[in-house]
Amino acid sequence: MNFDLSDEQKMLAEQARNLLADRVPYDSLRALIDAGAEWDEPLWRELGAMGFLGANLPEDAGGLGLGALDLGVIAAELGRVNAAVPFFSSIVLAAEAIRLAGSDEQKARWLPRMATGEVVGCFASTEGPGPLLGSKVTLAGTTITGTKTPVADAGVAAIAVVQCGDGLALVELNQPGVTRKRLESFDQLRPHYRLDFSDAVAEPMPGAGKLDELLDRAAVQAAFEAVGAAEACLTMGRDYAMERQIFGRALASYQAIKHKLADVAVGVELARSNAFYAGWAADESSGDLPAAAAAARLTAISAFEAAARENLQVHGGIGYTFEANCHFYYRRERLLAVNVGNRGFWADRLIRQQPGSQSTSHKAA
Amino acid sequence: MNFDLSDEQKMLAEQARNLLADRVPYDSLRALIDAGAEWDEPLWRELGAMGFLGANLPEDAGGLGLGALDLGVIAAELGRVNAAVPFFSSIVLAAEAIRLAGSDEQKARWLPRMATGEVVGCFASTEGPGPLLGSKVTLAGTTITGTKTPVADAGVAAIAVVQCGDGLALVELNQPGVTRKRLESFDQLRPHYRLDFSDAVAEPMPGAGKLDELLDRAAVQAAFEAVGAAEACLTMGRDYAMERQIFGRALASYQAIKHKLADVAVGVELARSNAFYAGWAADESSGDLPAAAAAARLTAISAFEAAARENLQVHGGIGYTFEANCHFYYRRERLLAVNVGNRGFWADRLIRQQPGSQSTSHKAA
Amino acid sequence: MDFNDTPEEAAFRAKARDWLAANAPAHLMPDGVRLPDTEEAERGRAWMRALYDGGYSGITLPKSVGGQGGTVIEAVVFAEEESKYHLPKGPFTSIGTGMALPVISKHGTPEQIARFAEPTLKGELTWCQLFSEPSAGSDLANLRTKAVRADDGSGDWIVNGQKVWSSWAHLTDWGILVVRTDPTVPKHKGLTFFVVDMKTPGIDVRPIRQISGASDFNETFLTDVRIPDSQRIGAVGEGWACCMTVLMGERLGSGSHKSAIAGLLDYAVATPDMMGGNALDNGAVRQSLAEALAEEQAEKYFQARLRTMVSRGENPGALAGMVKLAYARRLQKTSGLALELRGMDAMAPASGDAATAEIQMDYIWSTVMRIAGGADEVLRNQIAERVLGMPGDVRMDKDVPFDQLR
Amino acid sequence: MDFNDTPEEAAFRAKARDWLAANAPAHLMPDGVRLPDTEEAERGRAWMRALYDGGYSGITLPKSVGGQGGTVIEAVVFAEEESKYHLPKGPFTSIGTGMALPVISKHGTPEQIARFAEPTLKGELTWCQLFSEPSAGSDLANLRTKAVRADDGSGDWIVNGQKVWSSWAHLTDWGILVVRTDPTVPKHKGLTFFVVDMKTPGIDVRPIRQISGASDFNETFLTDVRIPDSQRIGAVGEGWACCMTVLMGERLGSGSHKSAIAGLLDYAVATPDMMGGNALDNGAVRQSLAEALAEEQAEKYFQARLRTMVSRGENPGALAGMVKLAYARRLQKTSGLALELRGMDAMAPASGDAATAEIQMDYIWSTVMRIAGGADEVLRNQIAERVLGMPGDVRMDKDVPFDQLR
Repeated sequence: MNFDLSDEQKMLAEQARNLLADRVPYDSLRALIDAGAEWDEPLWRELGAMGFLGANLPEDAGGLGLGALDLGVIAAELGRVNAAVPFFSSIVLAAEAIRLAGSDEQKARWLPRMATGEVVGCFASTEGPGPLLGSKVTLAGTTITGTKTPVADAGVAAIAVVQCGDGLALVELNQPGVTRKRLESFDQLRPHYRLDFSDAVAEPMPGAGKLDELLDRAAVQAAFEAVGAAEACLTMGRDYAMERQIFGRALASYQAIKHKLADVAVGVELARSNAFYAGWAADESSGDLPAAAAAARLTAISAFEAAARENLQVHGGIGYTFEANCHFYYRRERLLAVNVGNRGFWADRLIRQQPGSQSTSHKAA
Repeated sequence: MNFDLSDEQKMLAEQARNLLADRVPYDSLRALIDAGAEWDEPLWRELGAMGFLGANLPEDAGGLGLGALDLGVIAAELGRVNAAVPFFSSIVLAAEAIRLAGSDEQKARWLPRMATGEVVGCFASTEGPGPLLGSKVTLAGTTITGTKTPVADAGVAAIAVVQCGDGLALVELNQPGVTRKRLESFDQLRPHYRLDFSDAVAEPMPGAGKLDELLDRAAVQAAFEAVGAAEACLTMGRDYAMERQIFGRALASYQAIKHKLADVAVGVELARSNAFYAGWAADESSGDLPAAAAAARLTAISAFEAAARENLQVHGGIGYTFEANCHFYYRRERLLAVNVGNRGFWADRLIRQQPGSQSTSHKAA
Repeated sequence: MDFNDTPEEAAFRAKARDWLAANAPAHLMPDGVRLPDTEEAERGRAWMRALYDGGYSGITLPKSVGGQGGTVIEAVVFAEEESKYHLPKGPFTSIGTGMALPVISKHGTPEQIARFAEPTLKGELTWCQLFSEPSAGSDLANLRTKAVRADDGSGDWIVNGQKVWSSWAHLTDWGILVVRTDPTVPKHKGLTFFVVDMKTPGIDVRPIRQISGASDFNETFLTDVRIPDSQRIGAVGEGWACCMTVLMGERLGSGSHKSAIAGLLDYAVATPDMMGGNALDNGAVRQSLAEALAEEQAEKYFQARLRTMVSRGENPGALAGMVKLAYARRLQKTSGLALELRGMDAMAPASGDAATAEIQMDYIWSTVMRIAGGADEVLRNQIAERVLGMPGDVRMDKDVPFDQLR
Repeated sequence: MDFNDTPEEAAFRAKARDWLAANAPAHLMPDGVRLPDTEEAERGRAWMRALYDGGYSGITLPKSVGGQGGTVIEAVVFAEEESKYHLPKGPFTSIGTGMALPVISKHGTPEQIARFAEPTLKGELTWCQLFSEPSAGSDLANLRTKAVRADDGSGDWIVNGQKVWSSWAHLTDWGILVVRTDPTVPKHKGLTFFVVDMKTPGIDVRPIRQISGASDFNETFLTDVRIPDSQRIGAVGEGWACCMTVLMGERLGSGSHKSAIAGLLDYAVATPDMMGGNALDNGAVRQSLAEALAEEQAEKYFQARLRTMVSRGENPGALAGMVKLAYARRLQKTSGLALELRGMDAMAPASGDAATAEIQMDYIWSTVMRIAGGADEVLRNQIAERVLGMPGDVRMDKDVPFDQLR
């Protein structure tokens, strides 16, 4: 048994980690927030140039032809530094949707430019309060009308993959029928938009019934991102507690703090284990992917939730200041908790995968 | 504002506490279990003789004419010592059902003898796995057929109040149409029975629509019982931690133990506060009773759950022995968590009491 | 068990209610408009003056210093009635009467009392507190701001250091300040208490930017700030005792209690699910909110029990800490849950969605609630020690001179 | 990432599988029948003998003492294969090879190794452990059982005291025993390790009645038990080092993992609700069980990660403690939840309801799981200290002579 990342994957992680540690100091995040920036564009370009954005895209589309685990390794590192880039929107959701459900022409047209980062995509599903999968925006021929809100990273995106019922459509955003309105985003490092389509031109994507797989695969990446971020919180809290003196000894010497962080550490290791397995299941196209993705998502949400909250708590008052670094994660955590479906959504999906559990007519989501 | 027990209620509590401290040493509980006893009959007789059993029954029925708060004070003290008496079955449920829904004749016939303890009643609702309110046993005229299981204290009861649909019926148990079978009870100090009715004679109770109030009032008493028991666990855990030395200092000096018991203490005080209010609401026949009873029940379940579990944990290995006293509460706690409806049942009732929340057709119990 | 006032309380309440009906309306804050800080502070001064004239300023302070010599329960009753009006209250009014004057009246000289008490009670003198430091949070005595005697023989003190979390320090007249005057003795023993004019040269107040985006709190830098010895409160080295006078004072919520969970139930009902119902149809949401509601109600009645104790002249002590401990963690849990049940829309609501904005702020504010005024961990310690009688933590700093601590 | 053996492991597994297929069937325990303890122990001895003859007894013990000199991963692979058969395994087999022999082979004399190793490996000699005491649980070194030299010049030791939690002490031949030989030095320094024949006069083994009703564990009273000095393992005062050899040995679950939550899902589906559905239709139950299932799966893959580390020769150390910590609290939570969702019937099920009986036992057993083999609190300390590198607790007993501790 070798239930671990491969040496190549570890090298990829290290490469990404070194780059990001260098390129994303916390002060750069503060500067982006102060500037009301859409994203860290230079970082995005650099990630593209280094091949990270095309990691799991096919080689004939300019990608590296790697798999979900490799992509997960990158997602975890981006999560660790809270990077302000549309990786999740463009690579994990939009490009993956095109790869899974797009026509050959759509793939040929968009994927190579998405792999380099030149074109950014976004994924439009939610229609206001309530569940991820909005049901009101539908396609009539090649025309789309209605509102998707919120849509992450739509400000820098050239195209949107739009969920319409069980299907997907591709919409270029620079056209008269599309208006974008920037909303106030709880995660100050990931802008969200309201997208209004008014008889906009849309291209249906031919692959039918791919929505579930898209969500499962995105859930795996969200889990990796959360694990990286949770681990960053754990390390930050530990380091602060080691340094901070209280009543004549290190804060880290108090059981209240030790046990709190020990529990966080357990959560991180469990979440990482599920993320590994879900990545493996995605790469093997295992029938286990739906259950594995749901389990990974659930443990990752719990782990990051505890890590983000207790990291701030360990910091005490200083943690509440903008100059400290806890808040980036405290806000991002809630986003990752609802992104691609909340806990209830994935709990229900996990249960439905269990033999015998779908026998009754239940109403629980 | 005087949001506290009255001096009379405090005296009642002290009187009960002193009696029970004297009469119910933990070794007596072990002896009862070893004997496979139905109950602590001498204690029951003594409680009757001292008037505790008739506390809230009308004076013309031989009771003291006190209220729900007074009864709650006694329930808490019985909970504190884990007394093996059918107080909940006979007084809180059966006698209260007769008081609320019985005919004058039924009241006159049974209440005086229940107030003295001479006659014991039980309450039959559950019909096997699932919710409290069984629906299969129904009344045809004055004949009842079917099975209620489990029914607490049916071994020593002369009568049962049987829930049939939305109504109640009174059944004498010493008749040919009734068979009782003792079951193995998780709480070793409260026996449960399977009751089979085969064309048994039953008297319908005329009071219609009283089931909800009966359950609300019983929930208040269950909350008081749980608060008393939870407080006993808290005290036991604290005392043990103060005594036990580990790594050269008292176990009680470790934050892991201090914070655990502090959380338990918060739970107990919150649960007590809700129990007080629910007792007040029951006595004032306030429209708030349904919500107050549900809230009291929910906080009491949580408080006792944490107290029983963590008391055993604080004790370590010794807590797992029959000679230690943690297990009485560890078992009783689960019983009180499902008795008169589980958490989900009461959560749903609480939400339904809130304005605006019952507007949709939901399916959640 | 009843929810009624005692006859004395009822009489006091009736009087207070009448007085407020006559006097409060002229001082109401506008609804839905955020006034500039300076104007809010000015209005606060005016309301203090009205309270003073009406005999309601410093209700629990002794008459000897100009207070009303009333009971804690009178203060609670008055606060209950006062809270029915939207008045200019805040740190700029409460720190003077609630922190500065108790210390000055207990530890100060007659001259100091004469100088500070009446102007403070009248709102002519407003106060901020300069206690916490970057290195002194839960362990307040770990403070490093130091004062040494000026070498000119004046007896004045020269203060250098940095204070944090001093609310409204930029708009108040004076500050209460605790500093280290002797680093060679154990840390609780080397502290001294001062009052300081905030206009003294060398005091630099800078707003702290918080994660909420607001800047309600300040950092205050003290650089060679000269303070006359006459502004020392209590003896040199008596600073910790002065702090305790402030920190151990009885505190009790005003008792007014709006249900936050009721709002979340509405929020859930207003959130559609995928089956034509709403988020409250989900049993997990339903049960979590029911349990939170039950706990919230319990807290309300627990506060009524504490209120009853105070009304009898008993001190609830660490029991009162249970309220904040339960409240803060519930606020984080339930506001977090509400964001989750609403889904992605909660992360970027349509403009004008006040409910989501408020829940977002609650989720952020809950982090402060878990820290300020006794962190969760400090409160658990206090409950274990003072309510359950368990031993204190092992202290490594007890008899060690401050300058030999790490 | 793969779930396959390395070529070496695969070869070892194939060999072990063949051997087991040929040898295990003759030793199978009957299903659904509880054998008397004595018979179970006898069968255990026979299976040990078979293992010895097959070359699978003491896989990780050095060849010099008669073991197989194999790797930890070989032991894991063998345990995985062995667990596919219902064989007579238990403390009566594992304590000898897993605890006694590691100590004897590391700290014992050549004579001791010669005397004990081979008979133990063959199952001729079975062992129990006499470590824990009423006053020495998580703080094992706090033990009070003492040994003094006999005053007859024989060099023998006279032991008095009480041990607890010694599984199968009533049916095993010898015991490993740690006692205090010098109370005047700090507590970890005054301990000495012995082996003792359980038939020695003065040893009285009494079953402990547990809250489950079973009596799997014993108390062992030692009254003037005479032990020759030749049965001392290691030097006088070296007892703690011997204990560490036992306690720090690598442990890893066999990897076989049946889902407990799957059973609870079935249990919920088999529990009707009031609306014609079942308990799993309740979103709260559904979500709790989904989260438990997700955590259970995570634990399975976490164990796979640990297994991978071991396979590489790395020691997972305190990481391994995370598995039990998560498992024990989940078991208590989910078995408690299952009883709740079933309702009153779970408190007194109809006879023959095996599922409820099993869940009741899980709920009781979870209390042991949270305590034995490292209590929750001890494991959290170990994770904080050894995984996160945080400081140890403040120790008040470090340099204090044992007889001056309270």
